Formats: sequence, structure tokens, C-alpha cells
Amino acid sequence: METCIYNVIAFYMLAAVILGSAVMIVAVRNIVHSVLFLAACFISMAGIYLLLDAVYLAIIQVLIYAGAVCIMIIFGIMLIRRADMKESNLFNKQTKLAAGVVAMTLAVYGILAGKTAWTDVTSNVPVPADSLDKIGGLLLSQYVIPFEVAALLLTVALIGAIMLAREVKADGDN
Amino acid sequence: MPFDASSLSLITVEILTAALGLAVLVLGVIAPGRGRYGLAGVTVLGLIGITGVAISNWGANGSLISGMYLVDNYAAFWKITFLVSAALVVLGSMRYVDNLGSTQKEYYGILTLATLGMMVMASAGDFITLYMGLELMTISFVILVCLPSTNPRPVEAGIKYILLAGMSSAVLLYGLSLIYGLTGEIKIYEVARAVASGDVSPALILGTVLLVAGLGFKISAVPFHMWSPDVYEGAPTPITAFLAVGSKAASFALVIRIFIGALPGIWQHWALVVAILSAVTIIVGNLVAIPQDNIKRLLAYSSIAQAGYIMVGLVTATEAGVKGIMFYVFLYIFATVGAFTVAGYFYNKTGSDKIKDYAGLSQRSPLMAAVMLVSMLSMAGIPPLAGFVGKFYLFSTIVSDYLWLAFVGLIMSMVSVYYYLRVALVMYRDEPNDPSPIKLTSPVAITLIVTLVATLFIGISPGPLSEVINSAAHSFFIQ
Amino acid sequence: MLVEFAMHHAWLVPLIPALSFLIIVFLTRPFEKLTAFLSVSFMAISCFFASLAAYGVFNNHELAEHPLVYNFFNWLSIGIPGANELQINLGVQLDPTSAMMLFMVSFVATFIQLYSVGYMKGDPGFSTFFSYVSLFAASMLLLVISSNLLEMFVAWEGVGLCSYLLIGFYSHKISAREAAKKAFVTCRVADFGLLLGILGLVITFGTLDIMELNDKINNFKEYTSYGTLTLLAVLVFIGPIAKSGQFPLHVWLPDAMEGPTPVSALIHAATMVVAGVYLVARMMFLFDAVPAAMNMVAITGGFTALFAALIAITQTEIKRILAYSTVSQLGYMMLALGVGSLTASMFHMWTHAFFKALMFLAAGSVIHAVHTPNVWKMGGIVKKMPVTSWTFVVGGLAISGIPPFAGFWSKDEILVATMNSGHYVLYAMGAFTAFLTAFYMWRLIFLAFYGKEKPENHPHESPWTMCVPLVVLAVGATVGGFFGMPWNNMWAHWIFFGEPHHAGHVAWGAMISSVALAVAGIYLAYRLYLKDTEKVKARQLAEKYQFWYQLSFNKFYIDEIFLWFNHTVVDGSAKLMYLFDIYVVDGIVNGLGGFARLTGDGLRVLQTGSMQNYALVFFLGVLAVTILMAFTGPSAAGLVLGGVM
Amino acid sequence: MVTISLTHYVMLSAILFSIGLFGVLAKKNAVSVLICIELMLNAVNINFIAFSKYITPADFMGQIFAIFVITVAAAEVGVGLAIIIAIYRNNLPVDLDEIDWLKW
Amino acid sequence: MSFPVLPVILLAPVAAAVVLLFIPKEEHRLIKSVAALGTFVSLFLTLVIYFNYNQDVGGLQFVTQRDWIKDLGVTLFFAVDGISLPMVLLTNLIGFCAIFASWNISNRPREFFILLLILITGVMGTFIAHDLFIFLLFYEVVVIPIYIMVVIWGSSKRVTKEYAGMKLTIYLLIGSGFLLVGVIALFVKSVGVLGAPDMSFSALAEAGAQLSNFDQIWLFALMLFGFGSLISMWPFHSWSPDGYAGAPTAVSMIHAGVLKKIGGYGLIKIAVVMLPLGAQFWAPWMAVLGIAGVAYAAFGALAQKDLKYVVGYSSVSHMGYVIIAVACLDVIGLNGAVANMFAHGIMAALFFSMIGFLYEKTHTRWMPDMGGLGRQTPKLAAGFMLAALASLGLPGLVTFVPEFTIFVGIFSKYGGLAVIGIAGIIITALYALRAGAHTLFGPPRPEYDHLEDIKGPELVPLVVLGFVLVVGGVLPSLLFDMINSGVVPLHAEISNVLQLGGNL
Repeated sequence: METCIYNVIAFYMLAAVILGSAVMIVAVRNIVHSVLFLAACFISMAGIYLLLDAVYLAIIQVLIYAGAVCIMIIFGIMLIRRADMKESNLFNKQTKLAAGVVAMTLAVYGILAGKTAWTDVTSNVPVPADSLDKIGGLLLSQYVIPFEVAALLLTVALIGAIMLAREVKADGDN
Repeated sequence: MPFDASSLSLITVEILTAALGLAVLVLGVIAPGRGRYGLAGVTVLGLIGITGVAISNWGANGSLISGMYLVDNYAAFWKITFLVSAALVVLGSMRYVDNLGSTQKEYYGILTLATLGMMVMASAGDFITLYMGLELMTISFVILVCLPSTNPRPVEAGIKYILLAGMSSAVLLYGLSLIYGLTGEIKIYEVARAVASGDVSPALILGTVLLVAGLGFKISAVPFHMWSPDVYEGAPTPITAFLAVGSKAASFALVIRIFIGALPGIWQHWALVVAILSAVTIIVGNLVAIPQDNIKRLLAYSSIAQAGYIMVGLVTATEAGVKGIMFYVFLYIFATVGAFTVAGYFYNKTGSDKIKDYAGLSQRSPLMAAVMLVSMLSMAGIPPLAGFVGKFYLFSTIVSDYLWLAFVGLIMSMVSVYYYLRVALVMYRDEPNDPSPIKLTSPVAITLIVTLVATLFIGISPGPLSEVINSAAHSFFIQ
Repeated sequence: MLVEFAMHHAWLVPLIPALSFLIIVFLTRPFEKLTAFLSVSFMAISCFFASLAAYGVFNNHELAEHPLVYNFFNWLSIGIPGANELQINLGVQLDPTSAMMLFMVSFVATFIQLYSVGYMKGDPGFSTFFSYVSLFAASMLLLVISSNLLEMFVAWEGVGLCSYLLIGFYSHKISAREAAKKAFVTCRVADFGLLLGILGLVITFGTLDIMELNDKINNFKEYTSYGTLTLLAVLVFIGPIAKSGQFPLHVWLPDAMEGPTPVSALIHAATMVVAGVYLVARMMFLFDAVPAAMNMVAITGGFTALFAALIAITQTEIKRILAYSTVSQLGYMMLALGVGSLTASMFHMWTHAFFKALMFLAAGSVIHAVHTPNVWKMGGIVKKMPVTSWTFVVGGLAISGIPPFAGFWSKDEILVATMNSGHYVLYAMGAFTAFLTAFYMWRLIFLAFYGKEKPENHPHESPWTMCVPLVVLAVGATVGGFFGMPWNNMWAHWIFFGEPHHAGHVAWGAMISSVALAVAGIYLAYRLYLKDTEKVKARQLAEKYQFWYQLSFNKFYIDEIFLWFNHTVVDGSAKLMYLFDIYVVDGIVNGLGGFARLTGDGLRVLQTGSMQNYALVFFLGVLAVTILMAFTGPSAAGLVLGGVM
Repeated sequence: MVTISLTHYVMLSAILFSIGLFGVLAKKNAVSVLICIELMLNAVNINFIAFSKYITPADFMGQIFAIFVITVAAAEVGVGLAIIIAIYRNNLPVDLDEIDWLKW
Repeated sequence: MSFPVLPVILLAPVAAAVVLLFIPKEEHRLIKSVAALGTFVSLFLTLVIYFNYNQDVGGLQFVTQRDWIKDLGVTLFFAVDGISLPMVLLTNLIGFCAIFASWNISNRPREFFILLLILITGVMGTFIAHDLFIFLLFYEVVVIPIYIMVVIWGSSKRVTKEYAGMKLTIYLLIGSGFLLVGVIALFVKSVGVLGAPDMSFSALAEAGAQLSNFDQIWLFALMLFGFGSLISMWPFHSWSPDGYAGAPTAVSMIHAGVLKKIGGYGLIKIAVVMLPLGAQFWAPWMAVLGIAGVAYAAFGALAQKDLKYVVGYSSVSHMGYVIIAVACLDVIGLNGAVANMFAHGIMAALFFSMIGFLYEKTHTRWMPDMGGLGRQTPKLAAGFMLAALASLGLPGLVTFVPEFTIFVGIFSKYGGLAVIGIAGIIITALYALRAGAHTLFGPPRPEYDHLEDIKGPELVPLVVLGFVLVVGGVLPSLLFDMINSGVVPLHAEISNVLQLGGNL
């Protein structure tokens, strides 16, 4: 366990940023601002992964989430071309009710998760250094079936997205 | 350990399905304008071929990659069920898809890949493969639900489905992560060992709850069922059929794998919860179906009620329970596909889903009316049809210690006869407003006859089917 | 030898009319001539057999002690032989009483059928009439010879059915339909009591065979207590109360006059109504063992006699007067049985059959001729219809008890028996009824047959087929009495219960007083109705005792009471039950259905359509499941609670 | 709190999950709901990686699971946006409250 | 007999139904004759086995048995014994007459007769099957054809025919729902007791007897609810008057004539034999409910104005006698119960067929505006009168002796109740005669003058059922010896369990 103080400070700072930006995503009224906060949140999460010695994942997090996903959402928003972005991200009718439910859920989960004595299950074997090629090897040996399924999943998602979003030509050649 | 080629033979069925899916996608692009009808033919033949392959290597038990992917009789049975239902749905919906317009090219491809997703779910040995199969199926269904994207109804159903599915998969993942966190394992049978040995920590309770919620969403158990009536009504009818049949069956395969496979250790915790959920599902499913006037919505609620009956098999977590579930799902498939094909074809011809427009169907097309009646009564559990035997198996598992559930189940299934008979009343008694007979195209006729014969045959002589399922259920428990 | 055959095959007697019924119904329905001939001839054959059997029984005396009993058909056997087993087989029991009844019924029935050939000529339902009458004869004869209480009950109901069909014969008249229904239902009410009695007997004594019952009841101590035996006796007696028109349940008999007159003659005078008396006679040993029941029989009999006579004196229709007189004579017979003298009762039944049948047939001819039953509209018929009138007068003499005629001997026997048995009050009632009988009978005769003719009706003598039976019955009415004259009382030797009647001792006092009463009655009738032609005196008397006159004329309002009871209590509670059924029981069922539909609608509205509501419900579900799982699992509760604290 | 233990990460992930959940339940705009679902999935990722570090450091089960979750999340966003565009093109309102034709 | 006679009897009507499928819709006469032929074959064969069933051996005869579902221990077990053979005969008799009673059905006769034949087979199946699963199969297969027939060919007088059909169906199904729970529970417990799963009556009876007293009581309660609702026991009778009034003649004939008897038959052969201690516990309750049914329905019938309702309520009242007879649990009582079921079946069928013809001719069943038909249609009047007299239990007709036997049976065990029951015969006489008299006697109405009497095929119900009515009344031993041979061994089985007091 990192005993030195820097990690502790780093964790708390990153946690603060993550939670702050998450709250801002929900709270802010303009959809574009919330996407920006989303990007911020993803990046700080990458930091957390570094703390947890998941180097490869941190890189992927930044690349895919912060990069691709946020940009894609921005494109989506632009395509929809709402007149004024100001009022684009409002709360709906059941906000108070939702807040209540979420608070209760959080309370229950907090208690249940908190109560569990995680510590005694923890083993303190250090994480092997060369995680990148180890993960790569595992992906193609141990987890080959999920890997292939993921590939198919992405293909389907790709084709589906195109099918749904493309401009229907006037004549519609059916 | 590295992936050895010899055991490749175990997953031939999956590979073939993937190949078929991709081939159909490619063909769709290459084939000239009119050639598109061939696609349906190719898909159906492909599916039937793969079913043959699946049946042929029935006995080949074994597990790939040290438990990551279990190919046992249990999974084989489920794969055959998915392939049969996929073939029936495609066969029954050929004409329906024609007027879906240009998107028809990718329809069959994605549908086949959805079937692949189900198969992966059925024989997944660990949480990751399980999740990937689930997501592949869900995403492909989301896309299929939104066809034809020019019509607002399916799209509305699509948005609802994807957002709720996304949320439920997040919940499911959270549960999986907690269980992984507690046990340090992601292979189902190792988790079972860990849970059995370790004591019950609150996080495990939380994890189980989240699993119940995530999977409850998929099999449309009551508190989590809200999405299914809207999506069933919005989606195009063949897809609704496939949703009600394929997705629900696959989710049950998964539910058995997780609850009876991974969490038998804490059986006494979740047994009563599942019993109560199943009772509530049966009651709500049947009661809300009574005032419905749209045939697809009525069938949606009745399929929720059927999910309630199937959950009864989970309660005792014994081999008899698993057998009951598999038996009931198998006959449920034929009944639902039959009913939805009739609804789909009727929509195709008359463009309406309202029950009152079904007036005098028995005179316009006796076969459609007969199939609709037989399927509905089988769901209600009227004897000569399969439903009765299925319910007998299911309720005989829980009669000894959850008697109240047996009462709820049986009384509610008799109440369900009320709204089924109301449809029969309209079909048989009223005079049709336009008496022109509805001519059935051959593929639809074949589907209807297959479902009719299957429901009657299983009802009258359930012997052979129950033998097969016995061996399948038995293989589930030996690992 | 033929006699032996007749005695040992007595079941042929009822079988022959039954055969004629079947033949008529299925074969000879359309040919009236053939039906009439067939029915009368079959009846004659069965009467011949009956007389042979009666003669056979009459000859050997020991039959009175232990009658000839044999079974001819095993009707029913249920249960484990030995254990609680119900064994019923149809049998014949021939003893003097049943032999006498056998002969009397078949004899009267034959002549009445002959009479009705003429009477019913031209009626569309001619062959149906004859089929009903032969069915009636068959069931009556079966009742007479039956050795088993259940067999008797079956015949009893069969007779009831035939009386229903025959009373309701003119079915196009609403009054006939109502009378028939009234007759059947009243008998049915009584059969309820009889059935209870039979059931009680079969359960306490295990058998329904009359002979076996006789032995078992003689030492009934080991089977049941005295109380239950009285109850059984009373229950059995309820049956005859309706069948023989005793006091409370006599209401149907006068209305039964709606049927054709031969029916009234055959059924409501000679045979059916007597069945009740016959049953009590048959079960004499049961009543004998229970003095309380005997007294009840006697009192009912006496009271009915007086009661009916009081009503008869004011009636205006000829058939109603005769009907009430029948009720009164039946009261006499029951009285005789009540005081323990089987001989007197049977003798009176024998004589009554003749003269009452005669009078009914004669009345029938009169109505046939004059087309109105009202006595006041008739007059001076004796000139135009000599045979009918004279035979009627003979009947009148017999019934009012003028010495040479049959009625005198049998009524006298009864009065003597009542006197000997010490029931003085009943004797007084009996005597006064004798006076009233004479009065109303001769009132009828003077009004109908004598006095001046009414111009509008021109009676004519009825054809020979109707006159011959009248003459034969008249002869019977006169000669019938000689069997039982106190001097050489052949009848007493023949039919008796307990020790034979000590012949030879003649109670002159009772005889003379009864003749005097009869003559006084006739004289009063003469004074009131023949002498002063305008009947002024009669009308004055009627106004003076207006209240009593109305009371008697309206039959003491018993009918109205029954109608009221039937209408309000029975129909009222029926409507109440039906409404209860519709609104409560059905209400609950429909309520449940409605409730299910209501909840269905309620839950349906929850489906608001907005995706986020679904998500909200989803997570509420998750919360509920968490709580459910946390608190219902076996060990989890402690864990979580522990955790939370 | 001297050292960072597993409980902190679980707490962090739970809070993030709840914020994401609140966003899903409360936001009117479909895109923001999509974003919040992404948040929930990321919360799960934190959980996985934390468990992978603390509980099974030897083999990267958690991390591999996280990788797959990321791929699925990406696919989901893609399809989600496509559907939102399809909704827009069918000139249905993008606000989730108004999309309620399919009901009862 | 090696030749499998029972399956032939069972499947003859189905074969006829299949043949009907291929006959064009217009051939009304051909359709009816094929249907009649189908039922005649099974009637003839039933008579054959009725007369060479040797009664001294008793027990199950003409057995055909084949394995059906191994893991539930279900065998296709067709056999007949002293109690079920009369019921099969009753079914065939009424089935045969029902075909002729609906001779002038005009709209869609083909579907009508196909459904009717399926109905007859279903009902017959319950009496032949000696395996609980197959019994349940046939028990519920009957419900849907009845619904469709009521809904299409029914008549809506006081309540619409849809309501009547739906009420009939749902009521009986919920009853059978409870029964199903009871049966499953019994089956599961019997597997525990016997070891191997076996669904045949004898095996389940053996297992049932060994169940604990408490189990037997609540299991019997469930079965009582199921069978009670079918035999229209008092609180669960409200479906039967509406159901019969709504149903077409043939359906109400078969329903009142036979379907109700499945309830009674099931009560005796299944509930009482398999759960004797339960039966002993519930017997007083059944007696009270039975008698309540008798009095209640008799009064109900009295208040009716519609002929079909009168017969509907009267059938509830007669079934009340059966229930109290079963509640005596002794030989005479059970004998009386089975015999009364047979007798009432014949009577109800004749009554409904006559009312059916009357309705076809005068288009009304409302008593106040009928009258004087005796003259215009004598044969119909004779049949009607015969049925009315039979319903009031006139000696000499088949209904008297069973009723008398029941009275003997119940009088010894439930004295007080029996008196009310026997008082019922007065009320029955009242409403039966009122029904008979109001329609047949009284002044003939001019508007009915044109009616022609029933002739040709329409006479068959009157002749056949009338013959059985009279012969059964005059020679009751024909019926009772057969029933006795069935009841005595059954009673022996129950009594030795009751003596043992069952092992708690």
C-alpha cells in the first residue's frame, strides 16, 4: 500500500476533481458545457488508474473516452442543432423524487459496501511491471472468446449506427 | 493456458453462426436490388443447417479455456432453442420485412448476430464472456427494434430500450464487480465455491440484489418490467417475437447459470425474494393484460406473466426446477412465435393491431385463428396443449414449501384465460367487417403449422421432450 | 285348482290393467272403439281373477292369522349382504282385508269403465282417458296386494299421479289444472310424512316387509323406545291424512271434482281415497302397539266426519255435496279404525264403495243431461230419468242408514264399536254426523229429483251402458249390507284384528237410535226443501244464522288459509332466496371479477410512457428488493442490523 | 486517513455511480442521459480496477474486464447517438418527457 | 377383451369430428348423420361392455394401459369399474341424444358438431381415465369447446351469452385451478411416500392413505373446492343457472347431464378414496352445504319464470342430494349418490332437450306467456311431463329409487339435515308441476296453433331417454347391481383406513 503521502494527496485531489466535474455535468444547463466537464472527469479518472498501477488502462481511458467518445457526443449534439444551447440540459418533472431515490440508494449501498470487511480479503502481492504485453497476451489466449465477441459487437454497432443515422434518400430504393 | 486448436471443434456452432451473420451482411451489400429476397432464404437455410450441426454434436460435453466457456448439454439445448426460434421468426416475417424499405439488407445479418450473442450467453463460463454475449444481443436488438427508422414508433421504442438497457447493464456490471471484488474470481463455478465457503457479507447481498435487478430487467420481472410493453408494441412484430422469445430465453439461460450455478451457496437468501418477485410478476402481468385492446401489448403483458411462471422454477434451485424452466421455455417459444406471427401477418395485411379488428378471423382464415387460439390457450395452461404440462412440472417443484406461490400461479393462469378468451370471442363469434379471406403465403403458413403441431404434440405426449431435457438439466449440475 | 292358481299368482291382477295401459298408449290410441273394448275386457279379466283369489282366501280361515305371503321379484339389493344392507323385493300379501279390497276395487273399476264408455263418447281424449284409468286400476291393485311398505309407497305415488292426470283431464280449463296441481302437491306433502315414517321404520327395524315389521314391532322394546315408535306411527298416519281427505289436508278432494265424473266416482269415492284407510288397516299392529296414535286416528276420523258434514249441508253443487259426504264417510272409517275395530271400518268401506260410486255415476248422468252442476237449478228429474233417480234414491237411503240398505249395517257397526270402546264423545259426534248425513243427502234428493221442473232443462234418460252399472251398484248397495248383519256376522269372522268379533250379541239400543236419527234428518230435509216449494224457511234459516251459514258455505276458509300460506310464505321465501342468490352470491362473484378488472386498470395507468418513470420504478424495485433480501434472509437480518447499528 | 485502502475506491465508485444515476433519472435531454450512463459505466470501471489491484494483483482480470466495459460503452454511445439523430430526423422532441406515445 | 374397446369408444366421436372437417359446409344432413353415427358407435359399444362386465369380480375391467410420461409416472390407463361404467353409459346416452336435440341447427352446423363431438369425447375421457394426470387432461379440455359453443350458438335472455359463457368458463377453471394445486401437492407427497412417481388412482390412493391427518384435511379441502364448484355445491353454484340459460340445448344437456357428474365422480373416486381422513373431517361440512344447496336451489327454482333457469336451479338442488349422500361415506349413501347422478343426468338431459325443442318452436322460454301446448304438441307435452315428473322423483321412474336410497343413507347419519332434505321433495314437486302445468295445460293460445309436433329425428331424445327413465325406474336392479359392485370394494378400502385412524 502506498504509504507515502503524495499518493494520498493525489488520490484525494483526483477524487475531488472527478466528483466535482460529475456534479457539474448534471448541474450545468448547457449541454456542451456538460460534455466538456465529462472530458475533465474522464481525464482525472485516468489519473486514478495510474494510482492503481493500471498504466495501460489509463492510456486507453484518455484515448477512447476523453478523445473519441466526447468528440462523438459533441458531433451528435451539433447534428441535432438545437436553436439555443442555453436551455438544452434541464431537469425533468421527477427531479426531487429522483434525488430522494438516489439518496436512499447511495445510503444503502454506502452502508452495505462500507460494512464489508474488504481488508481481510486483500492480498498485498505487487502488480507485475510489464502489464501491457501481459494483458495483450491474456487478451488473445485466455479471453479470446470475449475478444472476438467484442469485435462482432463493434461491427454490429457500427453498421447499426450508420443504418439509423444516415440520410434516407428521397427515392428509397426498396 | 494458450488456446489449443483441438478444442475448436467444441464451438463450431458459434463460429458457423458468426460466419452466417457476416456472410448475410456482405451478401446484402453485394446482391443487386431484387436479390434481397434471397437473403431471407439464405438466413433460414443457414440457421436450419446450424441447428442440424448443433443437434448432431449434442453429447460433446467439455469446457474451453479452463472453464471460461462451457459447452455442455445444458448449453447445447439452449443453443438449439435459440436457433429454432430464430429460424421460425425469420421464416414467419419474410413478407413483413419487405416493406421495411432499404434497411432490409442488414436486418437478417444483425438478427443472426443477435442469435450468436444469445449462444455466447448460454454457454458463458465466466462473467466477462457472459457480459459480452449479453451486450452483443442487446445492442443488436436495439438496432433491430429501431427499424424502420423512418417510422416514429419503433424509434421511440428504440430510445427507451437503449437507455434503459444501458442503465440496467450498468447495474448488472456493478453487481458483477462487487461479486468479483468479494470472491476474487470471475469463473462461475469458482465463484460458487468461494461463495459457498465464505460467510455472507453485506456486499454480497448488495451484489446479488444488483444481479437480480439487472437480470430481472432482461426477463421483464415486475418491478423491472416497465420497458417491455412499450418496446414490444413499438418494435416491428417479428422483432417483438424474437425479443419475447430469444432474448427472454437467453436471459433465463443466464439467470440459471448465475443463480443456480454461481450463487447456490446463499440460496436461502434469494429464494424467497425470487418467489415474491415471481408471484408479483404473475399477478401484475395477468391483471394488466385484462384491459388491453392492442394485441401486441396484450401479448407483451402475457409474456411478462409467462416470465413470472418460469421464475417459479428458480425458487427451489434444484435439478427439477431447472428442468421445469427449460421445458416451459421450450413450449413457450412455440406458443409466442405462433401468436406473434399471426399478429405480424395480420398487421401486414390489414395494418391494424387492435383486437376488435380481429373480428371474424376464424372465417377469414381458419388457420390463423386456430394458431392464435391454440398458442394463447397453451400460454394459459389449458390441458391438451403444452402449457399445462409445463405448468405441472414447474409447480410440482415448489408445492412442498412455497404452496402459496402455487396457488397464485394456478389461479392467475386461470384468470388469464379471461383475456385470452376475449380475443377468441372476437375471432370466433363476431362477423368480419370485410369478409375477404386472408391468403397465407407459404413461409408464414409453414411457421404457423410448425408452431401449432409443436404445441399440440408437446401437450399430448411430452414424454420424449422431457427425456431430452432431463439429460440437459443433469449435465448442468456436474462440473 | 284355478283358485289356487289365482291366489298364488295374485300379482296378475294389477299386471293385466298395466298391460292394457301399455297397449292403449302405444297401439290402439287412434281407434276409440277398440280401446274401450280392450280396457273394459282386461278390467273384467282382472276382476275375475280377483274374485277367484278372494273366494280362495274366504274359504280357508287360517289366512286371517298368518296371511299368504310370497315374493315374486327381487327389486333392489344394495350394500354388503349382512352388514348395513337394503334389501327390497316386491311381494304379495293375501289376507282377508286385501282379498276384500282386491275384489271391491276391480269390481267397481270394471263397472265404472263400462259406464265411462258411454259418458266419454265423443271426447277428443277418449283413449288417453282409458289409458289413465287402466293405469290407475293397475297401481291401485298393486297397492292393495303389496307385501312391502316401499312397494306400497310406489303404488301410492302411482295412484297419486293418475289422480293428478285424471283431475287435470280437461286440461284446457284453468280450474282443472289448478285442482290437479293442488291434489298432487297436497298428497306430496303427506307423502313427505309417510316417507319419513317408512325411513324411520327401515332404519330402526331394518326391513320394510309388513310381516317382519309385524313380528318386530310386537316386541319393539329391544329395537327402539316407546317415544320413537309413537313418532313413527304418527308419521305413517300423516300419509293417509291427505290421501283419505282427513281434516287438515282434505282441501284437494272437493276441488278434485273438476275431473270427469267417472273419475270422481272411481277415484274420489270408491278406491283411491280408501287407500289411506287401507294403509292404516294394514299397519294396524303398529297403531295397536301405540294407544296414543290410536286415539289420534280416532279423533281425526271423528272430527273430519263432523266437519265435512257441517260443510256439506250448505253446498249448492251436486258433486261438491257428494265429495264432502265422501270425506265425512272416510272420517267414519278412520274413526272405526281408531277405536280398534278393523271389521267395522272395512265393512263400511265395502258398503260405501257401492253406494257412493252409484251416487256419483248417477250425478254424472244428471249433469250430463242437465248441463249444470247446481242443485238449485235442477228439479223434478225423477219423471224424465227414472232409472238414474231411483238408483240415486237407493244410494241416498243406504248412506243415511235406513235399515235394509247396506249403509245402515256398516254405520251401525262403527257406532257400536265406538260405544264399546268407551269413546262416548266420539259416539255423540258420530251420531250427530249420521243425522247431518241424512239431512244433506235428502236435501240434495228433494232439490234435484223432486219438486217442480225447471223449464229450461229437459233431461233424458242416459243410454244402457250408463244405466246397467247404476242398477248393478244399486243392487250391491242394498245387498252389500247383509254380509255384516249382527246376527250371522259372516264379515266379522272374515276380517278382524285381534280376537274375532263375538257374534250374536246385538246392540238393539244403538241400532234403534241411529235409525231414529236418520229418519229425523230425512224429515227435516223434507220439511225444508220439498214441502214449502219456494224454500222460504230454508232462506230464513240461512239469514238468521248468517255467520254460521257463510262459515260453512266457504268451507271454514281452510282453502284460503292454504292459498295464503302457499302464496306468501312459500313463494315469498322463494323470491327472497332468488334475490339473495342474484345480489349476494352472484354479487360476490361479479365483484371479484370487477375487482380484478379494476386493479388491472389501476396498474395499467402506472405505465406512463415516459422512459424516466420506468427507470425510477426500476430503482424503487431495486431498493425494495434490497430491503426484502436484507430482512428476510435467515442470518442476514442480524448482519445488516448489526451493521447498521 | 493515512493510507488509501480499497474502501475509499469503492466509496468513490459508489458516489460516482449515484451521481450518474441521478443524471439518468433527472435529466430531460436524451444526450445527457447517455452521458450519465457513461458515468455509471466508468464508476464500475473504477471498481474493477481497484479490485484488480487490491484483490487479484497477479492476473489482470479486473483490468481486462474494464477494457471490455470500455469497448461496450463506446459502442453503446455510438448507437445511442445514432438513435437520437433518428429521433430528431423523425421530428420527435428530443426531451424524454414528451416521448410517451407508447403507453398504457 | 384383447380388443382395446375403451380407446375405440373414446375416439369414435373424434374420428367423426375429423371426418366432419372434410365435409363441405352446406351438407347439413350429411354432417348430422356422420355425427350421429360417431356417437352411436360409442353408445353401442358401451352397451356391449355394460352387459358383459361381470359384476361379481368387480374392480377394473377392459383395461388398456401404456406408459406416457416416465418421469411423472403418468400411464395412459383406461379402465372401467362399477362406478365409472354407468357414467360412461350416461355420457354416451346423452351425447347421442344431444346430437338429435340439435338437429335443426342452421348457422355453421359443421363447427357446432365438431365442437360437440370433442366435448363428448372429453367428458367420456374423464370417466374412463384411471390416471390422475389423464383425468385432469380430459377434465379441463372440455371447458374451451363449451365456451365457444355458448358464445356462438347460445341465447342471451337475462344475461348476455358472452357473460354466461365467460362466467361458466372462468368459474370452473378457477375451481380446477384449486384442484390442480391439490393434485400436484398430493403427487409430490405421494412420490415421497411411494418412492417412484406413479399417477394411477390405486397408487395415489395407497399413498394418500399414509399421509398425515393434517395433510389429508387441507388436500381434501382443495379437492372439495375444485369438485364442489363443478358439482355446483352451495356456495359455488352461481355459474350453473346462468350457464345453462346461456348455453345452446346440446351444451346444457351435456353440461347438466354429465359434466356436473364429473364433480361427483371425482369427489368419490379421487377425493374420498385417496384422502379418507380428509373426507371424514369434511363430511359434516359437506352435508350442511349439500342440504343448504337442496333447500336454497329448490326455493330458487320456485321463483323462476324462465324454463331453463328452473331446470338449472333444480339440477343444483339434485346435486345437493348427491353431495350429502357422499358425505355419509357408507355403502348405501355412496350407492345412492352414484345412482342419483345417473338418474338426474337422464332427467336433466330429457328436460333440456324438450325445452330446447319448445324454444325452437315458440321462441320463448318465459313461462307466463306460454300455456295450453298439451293440445297442440302432444308428443312434446308427453316428453316434457315425463321429465317434470322424473324431476320430482315420482316412483316408477329412474329418479325415485336413488333418492330413496340417499334418504335411507343420510337419515341414519344426519337425522336433522335429512328431514330438510326430504322436505325438499315438496318444493321440487311444486316447481316441477308449476313448470309442467303452466306450459302444457290451461287454455290453448291461438298464436301457437301453427306449431307442428316433434317428429322424426327430433323424437330420438324422447324415445331413448324416456325408455331409460322408465326401465330404470321399474327395474332399478339393472343400475344398482352394477353400482353396488363398484361401491362395495371402494367402501372397504376407505373403511379399513378410517378404522386405522390413519398414521398421524
